[in-house]
Order: sequence, then structure tokens, then C-alpha cells
Amino acid sequence: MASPDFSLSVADCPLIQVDGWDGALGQFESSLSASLGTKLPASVGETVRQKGLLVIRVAPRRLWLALDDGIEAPSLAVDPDLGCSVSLDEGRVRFRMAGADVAWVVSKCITVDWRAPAAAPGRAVLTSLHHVPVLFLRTGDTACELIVPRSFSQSLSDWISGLDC
Amino acid sequence: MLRIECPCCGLRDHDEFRYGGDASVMRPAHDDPDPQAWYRYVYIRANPAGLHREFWQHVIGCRQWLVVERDTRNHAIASVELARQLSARKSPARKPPA
Amino acid sequence: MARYSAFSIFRNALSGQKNWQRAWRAAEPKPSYDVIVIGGGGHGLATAFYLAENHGIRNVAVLEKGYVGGGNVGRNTTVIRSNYLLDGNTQFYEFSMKLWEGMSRALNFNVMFSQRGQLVTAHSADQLDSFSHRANVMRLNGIDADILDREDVRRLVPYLDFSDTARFPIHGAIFQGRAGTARHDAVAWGYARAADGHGVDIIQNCEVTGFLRDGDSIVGVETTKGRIGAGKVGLAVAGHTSVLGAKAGLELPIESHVLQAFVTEPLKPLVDHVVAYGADHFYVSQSDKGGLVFGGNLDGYNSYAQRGNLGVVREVAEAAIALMPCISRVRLLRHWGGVMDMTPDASPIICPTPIEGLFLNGGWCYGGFKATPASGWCFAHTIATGKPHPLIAAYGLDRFRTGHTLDEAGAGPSAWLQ
Amino acid sequence: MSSNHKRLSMGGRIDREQPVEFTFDGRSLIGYRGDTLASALLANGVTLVGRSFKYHRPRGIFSAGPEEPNALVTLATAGKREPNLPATTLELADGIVAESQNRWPSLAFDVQSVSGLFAPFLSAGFYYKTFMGPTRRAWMFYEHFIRKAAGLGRAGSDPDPDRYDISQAFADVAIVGGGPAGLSAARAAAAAGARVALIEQDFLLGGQLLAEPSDSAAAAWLRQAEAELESSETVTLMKRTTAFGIYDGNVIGLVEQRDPTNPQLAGEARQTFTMLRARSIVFATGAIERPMVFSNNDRPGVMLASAARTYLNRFAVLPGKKIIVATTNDSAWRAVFDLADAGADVTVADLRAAPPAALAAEAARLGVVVRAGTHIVDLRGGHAVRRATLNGPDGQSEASCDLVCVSGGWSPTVHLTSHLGVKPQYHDDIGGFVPGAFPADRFGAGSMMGNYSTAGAIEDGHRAGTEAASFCGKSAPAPTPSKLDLGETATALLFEIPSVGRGKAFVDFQMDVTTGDVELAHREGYESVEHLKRYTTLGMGTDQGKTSNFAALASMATLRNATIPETGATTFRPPYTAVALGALAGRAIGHHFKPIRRTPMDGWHMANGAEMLEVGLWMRPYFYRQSGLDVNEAYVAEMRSVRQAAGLMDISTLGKIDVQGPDAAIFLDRIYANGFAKLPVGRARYGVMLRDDGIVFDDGTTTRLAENRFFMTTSTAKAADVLSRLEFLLDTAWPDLRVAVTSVSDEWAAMSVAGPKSRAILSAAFPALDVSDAALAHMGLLESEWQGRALRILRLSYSGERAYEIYVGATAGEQLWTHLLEAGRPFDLKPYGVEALGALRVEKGHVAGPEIDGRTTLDDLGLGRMAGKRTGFVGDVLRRRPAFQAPDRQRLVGLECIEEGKRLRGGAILFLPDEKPYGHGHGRVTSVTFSPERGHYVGLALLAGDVASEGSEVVAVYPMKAETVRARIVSPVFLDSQGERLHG
Repeated sequence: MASPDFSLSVADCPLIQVDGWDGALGQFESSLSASLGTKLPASVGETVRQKGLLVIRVAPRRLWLALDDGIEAPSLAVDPDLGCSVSLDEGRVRFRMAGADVAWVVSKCITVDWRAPAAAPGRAVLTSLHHVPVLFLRTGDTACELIVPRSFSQSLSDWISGLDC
Repeated sequence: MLRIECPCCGLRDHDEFRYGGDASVMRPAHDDPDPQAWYRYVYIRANPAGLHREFWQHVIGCRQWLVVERDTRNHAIASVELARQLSARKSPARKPPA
Repeated sequence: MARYSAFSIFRNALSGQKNWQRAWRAAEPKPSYDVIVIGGGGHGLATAFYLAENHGIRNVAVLEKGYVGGGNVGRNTTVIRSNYLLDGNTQFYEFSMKLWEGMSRALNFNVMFSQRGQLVTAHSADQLDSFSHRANVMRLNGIDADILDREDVRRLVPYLDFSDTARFPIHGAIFQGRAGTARHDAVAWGYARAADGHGVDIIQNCEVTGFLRDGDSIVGVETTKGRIGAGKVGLAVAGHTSVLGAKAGLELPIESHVLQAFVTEPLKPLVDHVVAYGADHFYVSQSDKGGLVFGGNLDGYNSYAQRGNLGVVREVAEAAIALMPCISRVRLLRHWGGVMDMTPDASPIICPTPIEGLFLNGGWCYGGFKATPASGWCFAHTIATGKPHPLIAAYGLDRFRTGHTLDEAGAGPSAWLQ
Repeated sequence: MSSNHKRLSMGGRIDREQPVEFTFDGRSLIGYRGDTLASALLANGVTLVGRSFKYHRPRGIFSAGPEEPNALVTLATAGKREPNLPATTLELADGIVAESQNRWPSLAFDVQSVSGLFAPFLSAGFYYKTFMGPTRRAWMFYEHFIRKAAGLGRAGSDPDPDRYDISQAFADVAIVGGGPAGLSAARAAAAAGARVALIEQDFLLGGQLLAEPSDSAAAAWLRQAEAELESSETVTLMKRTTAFGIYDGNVIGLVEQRDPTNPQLAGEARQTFTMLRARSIVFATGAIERPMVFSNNDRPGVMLASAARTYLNRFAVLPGKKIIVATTNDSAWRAVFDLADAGADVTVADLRAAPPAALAAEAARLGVVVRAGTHIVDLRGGHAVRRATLNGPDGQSEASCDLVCVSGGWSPTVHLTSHLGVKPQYHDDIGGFVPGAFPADRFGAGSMMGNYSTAGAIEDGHRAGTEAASFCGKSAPAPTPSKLDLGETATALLFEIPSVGRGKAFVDFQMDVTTGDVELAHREGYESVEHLKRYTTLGMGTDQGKTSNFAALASMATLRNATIPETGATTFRPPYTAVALGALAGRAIGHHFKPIRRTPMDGWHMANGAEMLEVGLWMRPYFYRQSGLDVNEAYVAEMRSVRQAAGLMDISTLGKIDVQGPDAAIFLDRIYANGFAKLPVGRARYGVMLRDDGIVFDDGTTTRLAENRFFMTTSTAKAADVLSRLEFLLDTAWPDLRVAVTSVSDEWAAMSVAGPKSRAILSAAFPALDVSDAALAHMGLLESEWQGRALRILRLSYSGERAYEIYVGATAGEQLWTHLLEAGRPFDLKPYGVEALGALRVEKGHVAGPEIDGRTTLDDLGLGRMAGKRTGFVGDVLRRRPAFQAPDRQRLVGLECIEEGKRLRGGAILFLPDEKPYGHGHGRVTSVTFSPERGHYVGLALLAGDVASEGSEVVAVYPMKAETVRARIVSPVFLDSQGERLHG
């Protein structure tokens, strides 16, 4: 495609990661759910949106809380007997990708089936982009995001744009 | 290309996984002082031409270690489970360490 | 056995090629042999040849489950080199190199051993230092070795990527001029014909299904062609060592893994050396027919399937273009997989076993082809005398228990990481 | 001769309104849109197209598809040279510059064709029997000439100017082959509700239907099917796309060619490599017609009967006027009738004593001469066939001709199905191999299953498409297929090699393998199919023996007096047709070969004269360029500035792992050889991890941030391996430990300020923080914030100087870096790179990669005391093995160069002063540096314990530079053994 209808913008991506301990997961999740004021995504790849906060389950006992631009991080007091949290405020970058040809661009980059239910709007897929672990977030019919490690972000945005780097 | 059905992430390509070798060998307890047990754990392999239980980590994904049963003659995968669930099943009465 | 020569070709051409004989007899098993070698690949056939040639043991059978040379000897990328670092490896592979240098004439079969030189590129000062260490060891053991700087490499192989866009710029290389390639099938056929000439029975389509025992000793084998007695049994079944070892009751530190090999369409001469990429997994040479023959890394999981993964095909192609951008339009013609016995230190196991009468030759990882003649020579000695040949003293099974492992890459005991 | 003088004025699937200019061997020619290069050459009367591999025999166009053995050309546009392309698959486009190959000086007059004269000596495998003397290296002499003579086309030497792309695709049902069976399968699967990908290598859909006249019922059926599929939202039609291989997981490797006729696509990827993941696959790959074997059956002007029909009906080219059709079966009669209908003078030589009467009647109607029980024995004609010798019931006779069409029956195209181990099975009734039993997710349809009638293929395709969709859970009721009956008769397809004449009779055209070669292989005992292939090179050409395998197999079966299944079947390997390496590499070329990893301060380094170095995927400053200094001078200057004032180093590449949980301390106690449970909060400790086999795995510092929380650093190289290892142990061995490990490598920018003035610089940079020794002792931690980001200052030293590691949120990394440089300016703070870093640590005797080489133990590295009497940690038991305790085990020592004006080098081998330097010596130099402190070179070495006594001498031998240097064995700590500088 000579000039695909596609745009890429890059932004910071503050995240908080929370982990629950094996064996105390139910308790951990109900306490977290209460403090966030929302139910939690049940399985890996599901997301729940709550007031500028996207809760993504990235592993059976691990959730990421992704903050929209300008949203303050919620204060979480995780009971150390139930789990723990770590701030991932600085290490990732969010690629916002949109346009009529976004599915075509995605097919050149990652192994995600744009038309599959697992990649439907609101879903998240952990996958690799040119050997680098990324989180694919389907945000709309012709829009998605990739959350990528900061150290690789320049190389990967060049890759997506088809640029030499 | 081998594709593995991750119990968390679904059917994913081989290159998202890290191989961890034979899962049928039992790792001795961390404080087991028996050299023979460690020698066998580290080195001796049945290496079957047939069904092989093996560890894989969905490293570019949910990062869970899995136990996969796969036929080494044709790469057909019979089962995939979370390694953690298997270990839990083995010792249902887990207690926190002292 | 009629000798091969330019004259024999001339004479036969005039008689319409009607007078050539079988390269080796179509033997059927006798009731028993002094030695049975299981495995009609390069190592097994070489062992049989040297049993007869060096030790006068001619009542020997080689049992092959398929056809001679159908395993790894005919599936590899044919590189021969003796650039090993560790004491225990260095001398063994150099001995093998010396045998290669005389092989065609010794066997009266042209194995097309072509000493075109092998180089491995270095991509940092540290890597070049570590290559220098290796080269120093080689020279100090009487083996040819050179260290090349970037300009030397450019003069020798100008088609590599010396541009500004190279992801891992070439810093230099280690070079062994005597290294090269050989025609793999010819090695199997040459040893088969020469062993046959000494009276060895080469029995194809004869799969070993079990072992005959007398007390704790092994005294023969069960096969698809019946029971065959043997004074001693040597196992040389690369890729399937664990399977046969298990039948004999051996527990082994071996895993079977697939290594893929690739060949392109035939081209006019382009690559005159064996070139290996020090920044990734890729090595290439050009066969006499013109195809670029190359390979990369193991697929990385236990397998007996003789076929590879598409992801690895892609990675190898990426490395190929990274090293040699000019072959982007060259087309891959065929790729296949071989089953490697991988050991926890990437060095072979060749020794008497704890089972009386059974000798083991396996665990060659991805390096068995170059070792073929020395392996046969030393294994024959070990079988004939019951004691390991001095050159294979380091290749005992016990080394994993004692810690005397020979880990050239320092990659550790996970076989698939070697 | 006029241009296109063999082109018919009407018919075909070419667009006469769109002429296309191209050149062949320098001759300008015209074809039409819709042509292949082969059809355009034939239209222009070009019959001699190439030379064979070994004997350089003249060859023409043999087929109309990817099975082409003969008509290989090089596309020779400047900078885009591409050899060995079958002219039969090249879609004609403006500007194609094609050259014949394997000939010199010209195609018509090729000097090496004299090798044909030596043919009696060049029998199969002759080279195994000679070229062995007179010297041991004799082969190297002969090889030079043999290599030059071998090979087909010549590759270019420049980088490829074209782009390639890679794409990931998914489907419920993938259908390989767009002929009648594939089209029918696609319609059925789509109607059932499945997502379908239909893959066709040609630029037109239709397969064998394209050989039907363009105004026929078949053409109408095709138009309707195509229109229906094009309008379906769930069907992806992939034309110009070859399925080159089937891999595990039902992944199909596809290569799509850019449409060369569309100038708007000129800037797009030349080829796209798609990995298609299909839930089920329908193979509708068709069949390939077999040649016949007789003397000189390779002459230009010999063509498969189906190909002749394709050239006639699809391309409107009548390739001959006086045609002999030699066949063993009915299918070639369709060519007979069409060629006769087009005005050619046709004779049929049918091997069968009594061809079906209906065929004979139709032949009679068209004036075709029918010779039953007759076969061709020999052909004459150099650059084009002229006369055939026929052998029939009435004996031998001669016939003139300008085209010979052959049909030895058909071989189902089972290549792809066998890639995953489905073994082909021989079926007597069709005289060919079809795939054996498929697994549940794969299906076959049409002639690849031996179902040779069009009507049958359509039904078969419909069934396969329905079943494949049903496998995916899609079974909406499908309408019945629209029928098409071309009235083909189905009879057994014999293959037989009757008597041949005295000339060479080829079984493999491209590799020049003859029946004589097969006989020779048999005579010499190379009887298994694999031996036959390897000994004669049968099937090793670019066509992978698509037309030759069966003939050779049949020939060997006859010689062995065995049946075909007893003789065996060859194993097909991917790719089905050759694939450009550039396509497989896609965009991962040049700088994009591997992704580039950059630290937060990368931009500053680049802008401030850093020479960058690739370290794994990272880019790191190697040294900073200073006017007039080379790397060796620059790093020493950087060292001096650290030792005398202070230096600033980017250490962001270190692996960083957050370790949390109630059992975190217990966990660390198990994975490190030294203890961490008693480490106080706010303190850091150097730790070493072992592998299970007792060898050192990695080292780094771990800091206790809180009772249940640690901050681990690892080496740059091992960061990912360490994290996976920790997760492995937690998931599989110790799931009872409540610990979470998370990579935070990208969270933090990390920099080290080292040197006597480092504390002063910190005070200046962070006036609000108390960085006094009382507040921040050696191995202490200070946590704070800077510019709203988290800040951690650890007082750790790698260089031996007072030093601080400063971690700040990655987004503030460059800002803090420049802030520190600014604050440090009065103190002469200078940045330094990895070369100086390495040198500083050598001076201090710290081990790193060259010492932690995967073969050394804690004791080898002089770190045994770290473990002390501890047990229960990873690697503890096997590190006690006998080999590791041997007296001659190599251990870490320091070496000091004691010869004026000489230097130590890493990789030198160590001998005793009175020894002859031979063998492996007693050890080696691992790392060296010039020591500004000592004023000479110092180094670390691994040296056998039984000769390593401090104060004695060794000789460091470095044959690569013919150097021998005397050195004294000393403590590996060259600097400040009391550790005073750490506090200075």
C-alpha cells in the first residue's frame, strides 16, 4: 500500500502492576475490586474500564492498571499477605495506532488476528513485535494501541512506520 | 511452526515461548544434599521418541511456565497445563514455609 | 574390488558403463560376527573400516535400519574444521582433519575434501579477543589459524555487509585455511565400499530391535532380519542413541534435537570459503554443484521428526541477509531437518559402557560430520582393545558425574541451549 | 519473421490491446498483457531458451507451469539480477530483460556444449572415482574448474534494491489451488460460513480450466465462480501466491508476488511472505503431467501435451504446425483435437494397442492420423525438433515434425501434503501416488487425489470444502455445486518406458540424468530411491524433479524387477517452488535485522561524541571521542579522570528485577550462593547465582528496599535469562513461596558517578539530600524523588573508587544525566564508556564476562568464601564435584607485565618460564588493561592452581602476534587492596 490510511502517535504509559499470591487470590481480588470500585477482568486478555483506568489481566494472578493521560494513580494499599504492587510508570510507551488501514499495518507487525474475538475492541493480547514483548490493546473498529518497552520504542516505531533507523 | 495453546492466552506461535526441557525429571528439594539425585536431575534424560512432557514458558505473553505433552515424532501436542497447577495438584496440602 | 581411477572411467566409458561392479555387496546377515556396528552412517562405517584396516578384525557387520548414509552423514552442511579450544577437543579434531586430508586416497573414493578455508566473523573487540584465544590455542597445538582484521575480511569475502547499515558491523574474523567441506554422501559410500573391500558385511534395511544378553553381557542383537550374535557391539546411531541405549539399559545424558539445513538453487561460484556469522546463528558454503548450503541454530525442542519450524527458517534467512545482503534475490530450493544427539556440554560421548560388550559412540551434537574419520578410528581402537583411545579419553560417560565436562561454548547443561 | 507470428488472431486470455515490450538475450520482442514470458517467447517463435546443467544441451519450453525443468532464465535488470527463473511462471510485464543462462558465448553457440562429446565419461557419479591424485590436495585443483562449469545462473553481487514484507494471516479454511476443485471447495466452505483463504500461484484463477477455450462452458463456469468468490466478504483470494510449505500447527508459508503489470505498485514490496495459520486446509493442488522417455526426448520443441493445449487456448499461441502427440492415455487427446482444430497437422502415437474408439472417431473427423501401439524411439533436430523415429506394429518409421507433445500420464501434486509427514500411497488404478491418510484437519480434492475429471474434481472440492468448514464448526447448509462436465474419459494412466533409441533418454531434464545413469546406479548398488537421487543428482534441480521423479522411480522399479511401491517414494521437502531469501527475511534487514535497544541517555551520547558499541541488542557508549585520541588513549584518559576526579557512566542496561513478597528473602537465599535473609533493610549486597551444575550463572547487587521487597540487578547480558530462571523456580519447584518477580529494567535510567569527587558532586546535584557517609554508607541506599520521579541512590563501587549508582525514572534519565554533568563540572566530572568501565574493574580485580564464561565455579573466581558453609542454594551440591576441586583447576590470579615496553593481551596462553610453549599451557589471560596506577599492563588470568604461586613468573604466549611476554603472578586486586578509596 503506497500510503496507507494510518497514523501512529507515541505517548508515555503509566501503569501499576498488582500481583496476588497463589492461595489468597480470591481475597486479594475482592479487596482490590473494592478499592478500585469495579469488578476485575476474569481472564487473561480481558479488560475493564473504570474512570480513566483500564484494568487488564496480563497473567492469572497479575493485573495491570493503565492510566489515561492526566489521570492520577489510585492509591492502593495491598495487604502484603494477599499480594503486592509495583509501579511501572516509566518503562513503557504507548503507541496509538488508527486509520482505515490499521488492520493491514497490524498484520505486518504482530501475530494477532484482527477479526478474532480475542482481538475485539476492549480486548488485550500479549504478543511480540519483532522479538519484543508488547501488549496489544484493541481500542476500536479501526484503532488499537501497543504498549511497548521504552528501550525498544524508537526501534519499533521505526519498524512500524517502515522507516530505516 | 509449532503453535502452543497457552491456557491463559490461547493458541500462540512457538516464537513467543521459551523451552525449558524435560518436565518428567523431578527437581530435588532445594536442600537435598544427595549428589546422585542432582546428577540425575541435571543430566539424565529419557529422551523418548514419542510423548514427551516438557516445560515451556509463555515468555512473550503471560510469562507462565507450562507443562506440555508433545509427541517428539510428529510434534503433535496432547495437552498443555500451567506448571503451577500441576505442582499444586501434586502437593494439595501446601503450607507456607516456616 | 576394482580400483577407481581416471583409467577405469575411460575403460568403462568405452564399454558403455556395463562393467562397473556394486560399490558394496548386498550382504545378508551371518549367524554371528566378532563385532557388530549398529548404524550405517559415517561413524559406523568408518568404525567398521578401521576395525578391519587398523586392527585386522574383518568378521564385522554394519547393521543399518534404512539405507547406508541415510542419516545425519547425508543431511548435514558438510563443514570440516579443527578450531577447538579445550584440551581434549583440540587434538581429536585436528587428528580428524589429518585423516580427512588423506581420505580420498585411503578409500580410493573421491570425497571431494575441499580445503577452501573457514572464517567466523567477529563483531566487537571482545569477540575478536576471544577468537584470538582460540587461535592461539590452535597454533600452540600445531594447527593453522589466523586472525583477520576488518580490511583482511573485506579483501577475502567482499560480499559480506561492510556498509553503514550493518546492524552488527564486522570487526574481524578467525580463519582456518585448512578447514573446508566434503561431499557428505561420498564419505558414507567411500567408507562402505572400502569396508566391504575388507570383508565387512554391510546389511541395509536391518533394524536392531533389541539386544541379546548372556548374564550382564551383551552377546548379540535382535533385528528385523533375525538374531545375530556378536563378540562386541558398537552403537553409532546419531540421533537415536537414546532409543537404542534404552533398549540396552543405558541411561544417557542425551536429548534429540532438530537442526535444519538449507540449500539454494545452483549458482555460478559466489562463496569460495566457509563463512560463519559471529553475531548470530548462520554459516554458509557453496557446494560444487553451485547451491549455497547453509544452516543456523537448533529449533530448540526435543524432536525426532526430521523437520523444522518455519520461524527458524525465517530467522536463518534474516541472518543470511544480514551477513550477505547480495543473496536477497537468491532462492531457497530445499530445507530439511536432521536429528542431533545433544549432550549437556556439546561434546561427544565415545567410550566403553558399563555394560560388558557394549561400546557407545554418540552425542555428536551438530558436529559429527567433521569427526567422522577420527571417530571411526578411535572407536575401532576402543572396541578392539576394550580401552578408550587416548584421543577420546575426555569423551567418557562419567564426566558428567565428575564435572570434567568439555563445554566449548560455556552454555551449560541444558542441551538445547548448546 | 514477423513479431508474434505464432500468435492466433483470436481467442485466448491475453489482451491484444495491451502490448508489452521485453527483451530476450538482447532481442526486443512484443507480447501481450496476460502472457507469461514463455508464451510470449513461443508466440515470437523462440524455441531455444536454455542450456542444460551438465551437457549444455539446447533446451526449449517444456511445460506451462512451475514444473518447468528447461526454460530457466535470468532476469537481468541492472542491480536486480535474478537467476534460474522458469519462463513459464513469469508474468509478462513491460521492461523485462531476460537472458538465457549456462551458455557462453551465446545460447545458439555454446562452447561447453562440447561437454556432450565427453558424455560417455561423465556418467553418474564419475567424479567419485577420479580426481584423487597425484597429490593429497589434487581435488582443490580440479574443483576450481568443476565449480566454474557447475551452477546455473549467476547471482548479483549488489544489495537488493527491492523491498520485501512479512504478513501474518489467519483463516478457518485455507485452500491451496485455484483450479476447479479449489474453487468449488472455496465456494462450499464460504457458503458454510467459514473464513476462507484461496491460494493460487498463477495470476489467474482456474488451474486446468485455463487450458479450455476462452469461449467454452468451462470459461463461463470459471467466470461465475470467480465473481461469486470475489463478492464474498469471508473469502480472501490470493493470486500470484505460492504455498511453498506446510509446517506444524497448520501454518502455511506463502509468498505473494507484487502484480508486475500495475505500475502503481512499483514502490511496494516485491514479494510478501505471509504466514497463514489455518484451522483446516484443503489441498487442491492438481496434478503434473509426466514426460515420456525416449532418445533425445529433451530436444527443443518437445512439450507436455497439456502445456501445448494451454499455450493454444490460454495464450492463443499455436506452437507447431506439424505436430506429433505421443501419449499413454486419453488426456492428451484433448490437445490433439484442439491443435487439429486450430489448423495443425497432427499425428497421434498412442502407446496403447487400441485407444478408445470414440477418440479415434473424433480424430478421423478432424483428419488426425492415429497410430495405435506406437511410441517415439528417437528424435532429431538440434535447436528444434525436425524428425521423429516411431516404432509401431508395422516396425519403425520416420515422420517430420516441428512440435512433439508428450503425455506419460499424470502425477498428483502431493508435495505439500507430504511436508508434514503424510506419506504418499501408490494407487494402481491411477498409476500414481496420492496422499495417504490425512489428519482430521486436512483434506484433499480433485486431481491431487487422483480424481482426474473436471466434474469429479468439482464434486470432490465441494465435499472437501464442506468438511473443512465443518471441522471449524461452520456448517451452514451449502447449496449444491454448479456442475461442469467436460466429458473427459477416465482410463488407467499407464507409465511405461518402451524401448529407447541410441541417444540419451532423459528422466531428469534439468540435471541431465538419463536412463543410462539410472542403470548405472542400479548396477553399482545405489538402488534405494534416496541413493538414486544422491548418486545421479536426480531431482536436485530448481524444479525439484517435478516432472522427473516418477519416470526415474519407474525406471528403477523395472531394473530391480520390483513394483513401484516396493521401490519407494521420494520425500518432498519444502519449499514447493524456490523462495527468495529476501522474502523470508522481509523487513528484518540492515539496521532492522534485530531491534535496537537504547538507554534513556542514548540521544545525549549520540550528540556528544560517543562512539557507540553494540552490546547484545543494546547500544552503549564505547568511549567518548576526544580530539586526537584513539580508543586506547581515550579509555585511559577516561580511567584517569575517574581515578583522579570523577566519571559518569550510563549503566541503564543492567537487568533490574523487582522481587517482592513475604517469602522474598527465603527465595533469594536459595537462588544466590551467598545469603540475603539477614541483609538489613536499606542495604545492598553483591550476590552470585550458580547454575544447577555448580557453574557461576550471573552476578549483581541486590538491595533490600523493605522487609518484603528487594531490588535486584543482573548483568546486561543475562537479564532475560535470570528473570525466566527465577520464574521457573517459582512456578515449578517452589510454588509455595509467595514471591513476585518483575522486570523493571526499562523503568529506571541508571548512572554511576565514580571517583574521589563523587560525593561532592552528589551534594551539589542534590542539595536537599544528605549524602554524607553517615547517611549513606558504603553499600547503603537512599530513596527519594527527583523532578517528581522516584530516585534511588546506591553507594556501590565497581571501579574501586567511591561511587554511587543513581537510579531515576526512565523519563527523567537524560535530564538527570545532564544535571549531574552540570553539577559536576566544577569537579571535572567526565562521562566514560564501557571500555574504561572494563579497564577500571580489571584494575580492581572484579570478575566479569571473560571470567564468568560458563565454565568457572565460585572457587575458580576466588569467591568461594561468599558461600562459606552455606547449603541449600541452587548449584550447591554439584559444585562440589571432584573436577572442581582438582589441584590443577584453573583459578583467578592477577598478572603484572614485567617486560618494559611490552603488553599483556587477553587470550594469551600461559606457560612456565622454562617450558616449551606447546599445547594448552596452564591457563590464559582473560582480561587486561593498561593501569595508569601501575604504569604498565595488568591483567586477570585463570591459571592452574598447582603452578599459581603469587610472586612467581609465567610467560604469556600470543602466537597471533608472535608475542611472548613475561608476567608476574600477583593478587588480582591491583588497586587499593585495603579498600580505602571506596571511602576516600
